[in-house]
Amino acid sequence: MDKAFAARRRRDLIIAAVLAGLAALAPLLIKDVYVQNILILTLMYAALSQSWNILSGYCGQISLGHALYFGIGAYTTELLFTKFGVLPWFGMLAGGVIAAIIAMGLGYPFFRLRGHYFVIATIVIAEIGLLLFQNWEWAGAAMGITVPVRGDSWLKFQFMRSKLPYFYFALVLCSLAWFVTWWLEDSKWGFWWRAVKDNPEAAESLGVVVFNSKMGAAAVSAFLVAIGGAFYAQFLAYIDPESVMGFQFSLLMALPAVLGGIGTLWGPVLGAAILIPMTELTRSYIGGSGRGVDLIVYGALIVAISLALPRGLVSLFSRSKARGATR
Amino acid sequence: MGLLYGLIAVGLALIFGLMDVTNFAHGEFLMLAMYLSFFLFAFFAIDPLLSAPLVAAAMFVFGAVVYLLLVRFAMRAKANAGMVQIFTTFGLAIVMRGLAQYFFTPDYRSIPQSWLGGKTISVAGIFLPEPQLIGALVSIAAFAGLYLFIHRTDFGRALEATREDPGAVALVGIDKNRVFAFGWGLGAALVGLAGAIMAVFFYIYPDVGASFALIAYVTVALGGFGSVFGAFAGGIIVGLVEAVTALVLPPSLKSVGIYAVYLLVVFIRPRGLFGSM
Amino acid sequence: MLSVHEVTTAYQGLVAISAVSIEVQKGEIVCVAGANGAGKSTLLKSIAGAERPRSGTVTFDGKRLDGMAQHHITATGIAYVPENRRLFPRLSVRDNLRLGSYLYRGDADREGPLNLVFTLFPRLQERLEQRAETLSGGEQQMLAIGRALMTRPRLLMLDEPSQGIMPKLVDEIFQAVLRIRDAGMTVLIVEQRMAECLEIADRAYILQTGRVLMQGPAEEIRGNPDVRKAYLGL
Amino acid sequence: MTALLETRGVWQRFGGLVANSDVSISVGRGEIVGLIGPNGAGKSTLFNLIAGVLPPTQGSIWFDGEDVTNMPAAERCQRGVGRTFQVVKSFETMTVIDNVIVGALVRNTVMREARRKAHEVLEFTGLAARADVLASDLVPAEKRRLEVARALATEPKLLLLDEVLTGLTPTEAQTGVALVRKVRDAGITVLMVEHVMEIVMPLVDRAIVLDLGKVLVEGKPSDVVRDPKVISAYLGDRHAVGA
Amino acid sequence: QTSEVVIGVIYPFSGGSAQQGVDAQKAYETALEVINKDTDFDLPLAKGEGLPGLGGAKVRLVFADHQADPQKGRAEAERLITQEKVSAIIGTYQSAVAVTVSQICERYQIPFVSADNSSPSLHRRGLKYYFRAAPHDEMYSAAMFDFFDALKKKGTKIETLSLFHEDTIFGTDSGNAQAKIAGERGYKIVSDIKYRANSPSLSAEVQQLKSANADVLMPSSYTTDGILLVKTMGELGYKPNAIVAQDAGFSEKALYDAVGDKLEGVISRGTFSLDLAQKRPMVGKINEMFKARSGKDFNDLTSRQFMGLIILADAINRAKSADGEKIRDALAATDIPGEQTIMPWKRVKFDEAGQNNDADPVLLQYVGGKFVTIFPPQAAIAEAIWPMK
Ligand SMILES: Nc1ncnc2c1ncn2[C@@H]1O[C@H](COP(=O)(O)OP(=O)(O)OP(=O)(O)O)[C@@H](O)[C@H]1O
Ligand SMILES: Nc1ncnc2c1ncn2[C@@H]1O[C@H](COP(=O)(O)OP(=O)(O)OP(=O)(O)O)[C@@H](O)[C@H]1O
Ligand SMILES: [Mg+2]
Ligand SMILES: [Mg+2]
Repeated sequence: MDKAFAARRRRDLIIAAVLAGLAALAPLLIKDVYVQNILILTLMYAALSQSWNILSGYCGQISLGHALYFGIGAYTTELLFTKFGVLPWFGMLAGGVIAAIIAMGLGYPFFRLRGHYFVIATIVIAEIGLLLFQNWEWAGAAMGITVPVRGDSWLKFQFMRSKLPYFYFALVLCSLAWFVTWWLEDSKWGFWWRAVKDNPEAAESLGVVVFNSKMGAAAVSAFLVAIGGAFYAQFLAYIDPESVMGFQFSLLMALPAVLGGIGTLWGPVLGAAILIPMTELTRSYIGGSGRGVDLIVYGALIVAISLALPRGLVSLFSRSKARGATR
Repeated sequence: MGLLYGLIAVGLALIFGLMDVTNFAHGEFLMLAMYLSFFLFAFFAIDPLLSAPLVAAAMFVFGAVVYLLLVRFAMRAKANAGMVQIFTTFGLAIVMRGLAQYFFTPDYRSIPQSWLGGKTISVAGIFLPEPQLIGALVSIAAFAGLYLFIHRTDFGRALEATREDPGAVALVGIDKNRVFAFGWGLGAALVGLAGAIMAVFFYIYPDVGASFALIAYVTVALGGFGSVFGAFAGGIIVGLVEAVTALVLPPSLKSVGIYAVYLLVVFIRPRGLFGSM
Repeated sequence: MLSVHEVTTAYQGLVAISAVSIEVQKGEIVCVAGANGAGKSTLLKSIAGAERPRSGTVTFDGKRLDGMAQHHITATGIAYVPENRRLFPRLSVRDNLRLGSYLYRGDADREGPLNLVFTLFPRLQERLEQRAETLSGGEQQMLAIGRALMTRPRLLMLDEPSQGIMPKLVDEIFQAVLRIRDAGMTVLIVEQRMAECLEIADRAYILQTGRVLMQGPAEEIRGNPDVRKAYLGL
Repeated sequence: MTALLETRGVWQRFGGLVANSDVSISVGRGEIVGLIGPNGAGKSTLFNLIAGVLPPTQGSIWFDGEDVTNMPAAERCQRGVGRTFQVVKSFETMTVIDNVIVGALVRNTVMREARRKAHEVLEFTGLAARADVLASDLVPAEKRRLEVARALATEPKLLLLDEVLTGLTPTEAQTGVALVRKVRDAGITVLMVEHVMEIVMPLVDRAIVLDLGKVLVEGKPSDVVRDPKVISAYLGDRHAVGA
Repeated sequence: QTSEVVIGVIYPFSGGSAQQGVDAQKAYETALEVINKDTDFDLPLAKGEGLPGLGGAKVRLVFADHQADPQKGRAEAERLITQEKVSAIIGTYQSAVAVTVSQICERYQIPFVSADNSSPSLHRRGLKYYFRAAPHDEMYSAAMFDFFDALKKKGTKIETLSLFHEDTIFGTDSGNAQAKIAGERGYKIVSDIKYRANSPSLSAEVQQLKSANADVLMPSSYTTDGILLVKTMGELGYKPNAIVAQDAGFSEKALYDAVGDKLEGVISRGTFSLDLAQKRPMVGKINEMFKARSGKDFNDLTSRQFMGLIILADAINRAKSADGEKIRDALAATDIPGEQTIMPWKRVKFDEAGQNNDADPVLLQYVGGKFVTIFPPQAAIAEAIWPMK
């Protein structure tokens, strides 16, 4: 039994390595920047969604306010860069740390809340963050921050036309998030989180300090999401509150995980791989009509997948888990 | 204004609060109701005030159908039922917006002349806009009606029981689908009332729901899930807080006040003001 | 009155009972016994409509029940108290009982059985306003039976009613079952405590791994040496 | 040597209802103590107080020579209090083995160790064959066994068992009884609630009877069942004859 | 020689401002008709079919949806450039999207014509491929204050102002510009209200405006908020002496359909006025063409979009090439006299930053169900009614 388990872990690791390797080769074949752009976004959302999955999927604390951490990552990086000349690489780390600290600070009051009260609190706090940035003159308020473009540079992590550096960074981020999840899955924390999700009272009786577990999950999750935000800011070279802290980001982080399989190792990646290209393509190729057909298609797909596969797309792959999904 | 938030929230309070089913398409229900009022006005020149019962009736059917065709299946999910509900209704919201754009075009509509539009009663220097006054009265009536309905009738109790354990109500001979379809219908009908009144003084376009949805959720949660009275109180508090913060903070931050109050309340009382769940 | 004919029920392909047939006559107390996982609960679920049989028929007073929605089955006069009780946890005891009579909400005398419930379980009367979830385990069992009685069943099906009940009350519950029968109802009980159950039962069935192993009058079963050894621990 | 567990004048009130009033009991090392009493007497409530789910309204609780009255549940588990829940609380989306690993992690922070320990406990409790089944797919009796396994995996000094042997045929119950004996032989003190006298009587060294939140009688099982107070409050007439 | 030149058009076609996208589409299609078909207007490229400079090549438009999201705008710009091989891009309504789209255009050395973005910050980023023929908010605001100055000289009392602007780029920029100029010219701002766009209620805000009761109310709002503002003002009984609006919502038909009766006498800045048809008949005819498509008259936005495409096409024609860099140079060399536009502008000529400083804004007053030009004097056909009714 233990052998089977170890084999499965090893198999996951190999599959991930192969996939990452294949992805790394993709730009050799795909020269079209539009497609590259979709790939980058897919990887980015896969990374974000995996990070979200740590807190919401594994630990069961459904957050629809992760845009806050995304925005904090983006803003920290760009404010440090434009105002103090700090290189984005350091800004990125700083953003991650700040986001993690804020996540824990918020966790203190929030983790007492359960169910809808918690979800709404997360939405609300992200909305407060958005409003504050929208009105914060020093941080550019509604104008946002335009990152001064000075030509290609790894040091400043900006590139004029080439998307490859961004692609590889997104790939690394996505792989990192995957690896962290993989590692956590078979760790003390991973078990505690799932226990907390399923039954906090029982977890407590088994020596799990529920509060600290949630804090840990929140910190890791926020840190990774903030790195994603910093990446996005560099990638776009322009940020404004609505476009990095809007509610839609919180949803977009959750959606791939939910469609792919919440609280699973592969769910967010799988979900992002399907959802993001679909979103982009429906908009690009049927959105120009101005009649909302793209929305209808997009929305209907979400409904269909949520209803047909409540455990997400991964349940198509693992029969044992699909068992008993619906009553 | 607070009572209007209350009126919008009351339908949600029924679906979200009392039945414990997440409805992310609440704003879109409101949008649909507003369009219904608008078209009844535009084509048949029926004043929104008169058409309100019609709209409510139509929305009742719509709500029940949404439950029977979609939500029923979302609730069956044994695995992460909460997420399935969130995203099924979220998908529905997107579809409704798309359909509205398709059929109604993205144009901004509004009802120019109605019996109430723009009329104002002035009492001792305080201006009370009539549509909002009527809105307030309707919402008090709706709350009172719903309160009595939930607390005094067997149906109300059946609704609560179904929320508690949808699988167990059959043990006492209750058809959970009938109860919930009725609940959704009723919730949607209340949104219909809100929409009809809103249509008098608000603009209408496919995305209009987004402006209200979050406030409605906060209102329900502030008052506490499972409590009709809570949603009512929540509405009033939200209205008051909004007016007060607009005086202290820049108006663009006025919702921060509301959100802060919500956070404060749940920090002290994790189940909202009057919540039972 | 109740006739279960060759019913097979499975959970995701795993057959829990196969071709089980039982009969219950009006006014009888019938006991179904068997080891853990023998399929006793599954049998009751199949009758009550909580699980859909894969094949076989269930008839009650000549009416086909299999395939009927669960709430309709309740309405035909079968009350089922499941193993895990399924109370409405955040509703009060009073509301739980009142919901039991939901089918009779128009009737003037809708709360008729309440007297019976309170005589059987006076404790419930003391706890009327308490939320069901805060009742002690035994009190919850009383409430579950009480709620079932409120539906005015002709057939009452109990799944391990003695579970978690103090000894004194186990006797009382079995006595109550007798009184329930005397009040005109028919009772089908699933029990582990066969000794006590067989004392009050008219007939009994023994299930083993999803099949009927033995059936007959309670006396006869009780006297069977194999049963004494395997199930009564004697 | 001091008792392993001691409650000193413990009270618990829920609004107007007194669930425990002035309960003082003590459990010595290596004992199997039965806590019995009518439904609603306050047994599970007392378990909750000992395990630290809620602090008592009044009184103090001592475990292993230490005042743990205000210690959170998780910490008490680390000190050696293991418990089961009367209304089972399995981690439904996790497999049986994973459920047990959560418990094992208290003492073994290395995953490999924890997993080995968990397998050991599953063998011990006879659940090994069900290791890879989701907890939600277990039947009630198995879930109760899982409760025991999980608690054992925390390597407790004191194990609180709340009606884990209900719903078993008498024959099956005998295996349960044997399991509890094995647990005690492994050096773990047991405090158990059980209503089935056929199980309790031969098993426990000492019985404490709670009634209406108070300790009614305490003593050797054979004495306790003869006590007229116990008979009238708890056992009923039949057992008066039987015992 | 290419037989067609492709131009990318990036607008919000879904989401909250989808209506603007759909209207813009109609405006561009009208311009396309003028360019590709033989029409008899005194506009560049009107006569004859297609672009004579490229041997009569036709212009083709590709529309893309940015959903008001800068990231999506950028992705679409990139797609249009690399996949659709567009020669230039025009857009975008939302200023935030213009920021990223113009960045991409700069990177790919493709001209970006900002047809209808009015944020002044846009042309101050040192971009080479950015062009805006229309005025920006500082020019508009300056015109408003010129107008106040003129009225004051005639003895009208204008001392206090209330600013009321939304909190996205448009409103913030506009509010800042107005506050700055007011300070310079000695007007007193008695309330400066920044509000959240698409709020469910503006009651509290209107109460503040009402108690400040300035001589002029200067709103900068999009349509939705404009409707709500006016309705709320009606309900709370606030009737300012004058409303001088920073366009957007206040030039939308939808707003007047909704609350027209309450807007009698409102003044909005603009770049377009149908009155021009009296002096320049082609304006009326082109408007009819547009109306046939959209059912609406040209407004401030759609006219700018129309003109933007004409100017861009003219540059492509002169560049005699579909190459971005050549088009850029041709755009930079643009010099179209005002008479050859449908706008009341002096001419179209870009400075180094790509801004046309000769695009004179006008002030229009809503009187008797339509807009009348009241300022500047050379374009005006009527005197301002002050105070409004
Ligand atoms: N929900 C379920 N999903 C999967 N299998 C189930 C389910 N419920 C029961 N089973 C299986 O069906 C078989 C019969 O179970 P059932 O609950 O009917 O037994 P039982 O005789 O009532 O046992 P007990 O004495 O434990 O109540 C068992 O093997 C069990 O594992
Ligand atoms: N949270 C609570 N709020 C109110 N009353 C409670 C609460 N928890 C328990 N009670 C009451 O306290 C009393 C003792 O309950 P407890 O669960 O301890 O009984 P018990 O001895 O374990 O009974 P059983 O043998 O039936 O399980 C019961 O009457 C119960 O209704
Ligand atoms: Mg059973
Ligand atoms: Mg108990």
